[in-house]
Amino acid sequence: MTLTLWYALTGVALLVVGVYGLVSRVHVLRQIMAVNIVGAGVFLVLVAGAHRRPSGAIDPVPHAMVLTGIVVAVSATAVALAFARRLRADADERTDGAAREDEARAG
Amino acid sequence: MPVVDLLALVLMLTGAAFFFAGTVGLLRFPDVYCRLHALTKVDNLGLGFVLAGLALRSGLLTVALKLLLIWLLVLLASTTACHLSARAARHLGVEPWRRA
Amino acid sequence: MNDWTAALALFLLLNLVAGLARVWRGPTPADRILAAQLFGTTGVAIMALLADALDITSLRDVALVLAALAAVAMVVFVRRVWTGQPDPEEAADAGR
Amino acid sequence: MARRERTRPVPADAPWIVWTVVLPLLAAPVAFVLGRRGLAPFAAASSLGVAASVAALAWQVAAQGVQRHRLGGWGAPLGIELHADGLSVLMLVMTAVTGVVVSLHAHGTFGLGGHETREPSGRARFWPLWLFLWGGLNAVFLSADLFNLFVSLELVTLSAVALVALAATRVAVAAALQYLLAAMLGSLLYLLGVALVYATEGTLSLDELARGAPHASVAPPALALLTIGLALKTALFPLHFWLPPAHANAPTPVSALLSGLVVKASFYVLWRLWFQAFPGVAPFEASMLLAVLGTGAIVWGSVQALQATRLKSLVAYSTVAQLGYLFLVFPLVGGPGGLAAWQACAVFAVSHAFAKAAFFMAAGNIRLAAGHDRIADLDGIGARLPRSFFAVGLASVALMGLPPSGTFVAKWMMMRAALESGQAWLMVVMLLGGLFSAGYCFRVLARAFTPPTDTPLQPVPGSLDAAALALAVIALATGLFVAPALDLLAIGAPDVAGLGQDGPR
Amino acid sequence: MTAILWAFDVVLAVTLVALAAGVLATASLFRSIVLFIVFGLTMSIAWARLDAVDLGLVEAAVGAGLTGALLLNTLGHMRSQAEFTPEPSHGPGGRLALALAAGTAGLAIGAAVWAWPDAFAGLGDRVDTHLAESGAQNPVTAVLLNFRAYDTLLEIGVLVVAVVAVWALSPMRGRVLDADPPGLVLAGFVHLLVPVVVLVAGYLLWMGTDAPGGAFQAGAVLAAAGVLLLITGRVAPPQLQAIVERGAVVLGLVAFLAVGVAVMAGGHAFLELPDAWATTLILLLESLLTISIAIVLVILFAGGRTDAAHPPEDAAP
Repeated sequence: MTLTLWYALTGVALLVVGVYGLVSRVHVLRQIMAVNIVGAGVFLVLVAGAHRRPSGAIDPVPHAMVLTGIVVAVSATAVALAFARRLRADADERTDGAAREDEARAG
Repeated sequence: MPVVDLLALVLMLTGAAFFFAGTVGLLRFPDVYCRLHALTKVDNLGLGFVLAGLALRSGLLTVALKLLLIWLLVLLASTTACHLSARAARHLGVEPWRRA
Repeated sequence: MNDWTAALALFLLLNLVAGLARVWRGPTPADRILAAQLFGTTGVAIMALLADALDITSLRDVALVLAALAAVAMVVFVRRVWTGQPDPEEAADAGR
Repeated sequence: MARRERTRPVPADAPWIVWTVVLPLLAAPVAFVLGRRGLAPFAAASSLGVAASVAALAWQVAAQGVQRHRLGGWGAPLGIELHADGLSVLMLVMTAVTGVVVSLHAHGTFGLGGHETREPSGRARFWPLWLFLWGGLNAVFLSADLFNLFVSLELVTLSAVALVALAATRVAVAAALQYLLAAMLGSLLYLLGVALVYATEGTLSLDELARGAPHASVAPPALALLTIGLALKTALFPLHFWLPPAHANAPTPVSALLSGLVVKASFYVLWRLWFQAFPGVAPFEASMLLAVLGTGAIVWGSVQALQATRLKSLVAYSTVAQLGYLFLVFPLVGGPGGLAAWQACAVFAVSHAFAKAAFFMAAGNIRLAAGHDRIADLDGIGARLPRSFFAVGLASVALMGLPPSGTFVAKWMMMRAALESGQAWLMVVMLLGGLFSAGYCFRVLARAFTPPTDTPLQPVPGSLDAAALALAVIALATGLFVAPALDLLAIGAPDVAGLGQDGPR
Repeated sequence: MTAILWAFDVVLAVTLVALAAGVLATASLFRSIVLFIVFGLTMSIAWARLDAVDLGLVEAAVGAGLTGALLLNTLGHMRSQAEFTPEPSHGPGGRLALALAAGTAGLAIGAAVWAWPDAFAGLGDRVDTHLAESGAQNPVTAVLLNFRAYDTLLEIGVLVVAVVAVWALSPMRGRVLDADPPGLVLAGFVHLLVPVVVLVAGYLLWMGTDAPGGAFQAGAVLAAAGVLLLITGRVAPPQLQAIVERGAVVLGLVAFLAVGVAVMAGGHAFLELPDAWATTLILLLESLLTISIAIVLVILFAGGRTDAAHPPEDAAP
């Protein structure tokens, strides 16, 4: 059970917990956290695989991939949270009648 | 075991002891305010000792100065956090614990 | 000597895990964010110890970043989240 | 070894393959910074610029064969390469033609303000996002690197989600959020597949993967993960839950772009992986499963479309159904006549893009005129909107797969390949699908034959109807231009016949 | 030594999975977010353990810092405006089926991971041979900004699209939350901390070419300083009305494209950094990227345009 295998399996475990959480929960904030946990699991699998060089050094390509992945995950999470805030702000407008206009257009 | 390493070890062990005290305080104390004491006072002291031990072990001035900067930043963050949460708790009417 | 720093890092990690109980139980939201604040400091200590245990000097930069951003979560919590109404979820918890 | 894997001197004429990706990615931030100042001329110039570079690249590929470009000057395994072969060029042309026409329609629609989106300056918001989407699509169709495809797909997804949310109604933002979460999960499953591939093959380049014999123990699960991730992003039944609300509630031109182009991007990646990067890795049963799911998509999508109350959700469900056709081809490609099925699928994808975009634009025009798009209440309005309903009619002909549309030729080739490889049931499914699409298209067309009533109608600007009509005519004309498309597809086509997937055992 | 580190790995892995399960299992949303912040912190320790210092830096700045702040900020918006609706989730039968399906999928992937060859160099050797020509000593920076610079270009595109998406979202009519001025201690804290954080960000940026660090780490740390200024009202949320603000957002992307195209004029391939100029170009790109990333992340934190501050009409005519 090398270091690589142990952290890769941890990544797979995080992935399973994340996917189960994403599918079974409904609240949007928790779904966003679940997707981030799935991401963390995938990134762990990637980086664990980069730790198997006989020379002991690391393989930088998966590290660069995961760095790009983290930045992409942050931007997607930020957009999802902005949408969640927008939905909540819209819920506020219910009181001042904008809702009826939505329903009318939505048909 | 050179003397410097021994001294560093002693410092780090006391630091760890303070961390342990901080965690016990966090778990055992009755209300928010007591836990604040446990948290912000003890863990800073603990961190201070650990970083002092590590500075000794590294033996480099640059590393020691960086660890000092880290300690000062954590001091700043902890005191502010303690003040903010205590004031907010007081403001929102969290009653301090009184011996029944 | 590295064994000692590694052992201490393990000890602090166990401390962190023990502290999680407060995050779980903490009656008021302040307790939970306080525990997170403690874990931030413990994280800085673990990172500094690992820098010595694994002989990776640049881990101290990670400790520096963690130290610099230790209070961001707390500040956002106090300014944005804890606006005072009784925490409905706590009530929901208590009700259950 | 040479100091650096020196790139072959850049081919004499300009690297259009690079400009096709760089131009939209450069125009988009400039459009964002400009805001509303001089938007119309800039938008026209950048659209024509990108379309011109796609045309130049198409000519270059047709004349000189597959174009390659080593980005950063590094060789395949270390660096990333762009490849343009027949299939990618056909997809690029599809994106360019559909994109230019739909952006004309969008320019008109968002100019009306208030109708499609509550935002007064919708145009200043549409153009940067559309140019990013176009850049992302071009990047997907040209990339020859597994991880680069991940980042390109992410660029496409995020700009598509932002475009859906442009409608700014509560329903649209909720649909955009569900779309974003489903697409994020799909991307991460795809990335896990990439991780498994890299961990054993040590390369991310599609060409090197195609040449090397993949490890038997890791390739199948890796391909399975890649397939599930991409199927979620392509909205293959039963993973299609996010598509109907997103496409039905988005602004009309955005729905046209999403249904026509965006879902094709992730399908294109799946197509590349199965038949070029991992030839013969997937067992025949797996491609049969995809065909069964495709059949399910056709049946489920069509049934939902037949019951849809709103015009735009009818068209959205029709997308779910038509996507099913693309997956019917997987078991055919291995067997005899496989190359014809492979080419037919590409032609179907292209002509469906034109037809679906035209249908969505026409539906949007009807909605603009009537103020709502409840199909039941369109009685009496149909007769008074001749241009819009004519466009719906033409688009329906193409969707149903009647001659002379490209869909007809594609279906014909697919059915022949199904017969040749002895899987006649696929032919039955295709015919059934055609019948279904006729069913839900006539639900809409029947409204044109109701006696006209005097309900007040909004005037529809001529440019909007012209855009819908133009694309509908193009959808029909593709049937006449299938021959040059097939020649184009022959460039760099994989030798699918020798895939080792023996037909039905 | 390895026995202790081995115990460390076991405890770390168990903590990670427990935290993930905790985040998704608790009923209280706030408790989930706090557990998620601790999860980000534990992940940065995991990266340290796997010799991934660059990732440790990004995770520390983003995972423990920004994402936590983003989530808390959104919870703040949500909590103050709408009641807490306990969410319906599938019945016990459905959950069991889901758990079984996810579990078997996990086992299949675990088996695939188990079959990995033990010693495997991947592209590491190839990166080492060309590291000298790449203009950067830190292999991760060399891969990010030279060997696979095209990936980073598209990734910056994703960041800019995220900002355009949030900007395109129609204005938020919710009330602005932190109208009241910050207390004395908080103002003093920010006054003291922000210069230090900016210095740390500059330090990380400068270290980037030779040691772990670089544009993303520096940008994320700078963004945390921006969030602090924003939260305490020292800086108004950027409304992206002015050209300068929008220019700063797209600065990194346009500079990257400009360098890539300019190089092509010299007969090289797209984004092929000539050896002599590689280091200076990498440093130039990293500096501009840091500015853009910091501004993008602050705008993403501030969310959509708030109606109260500016009329919805766009800038200029």
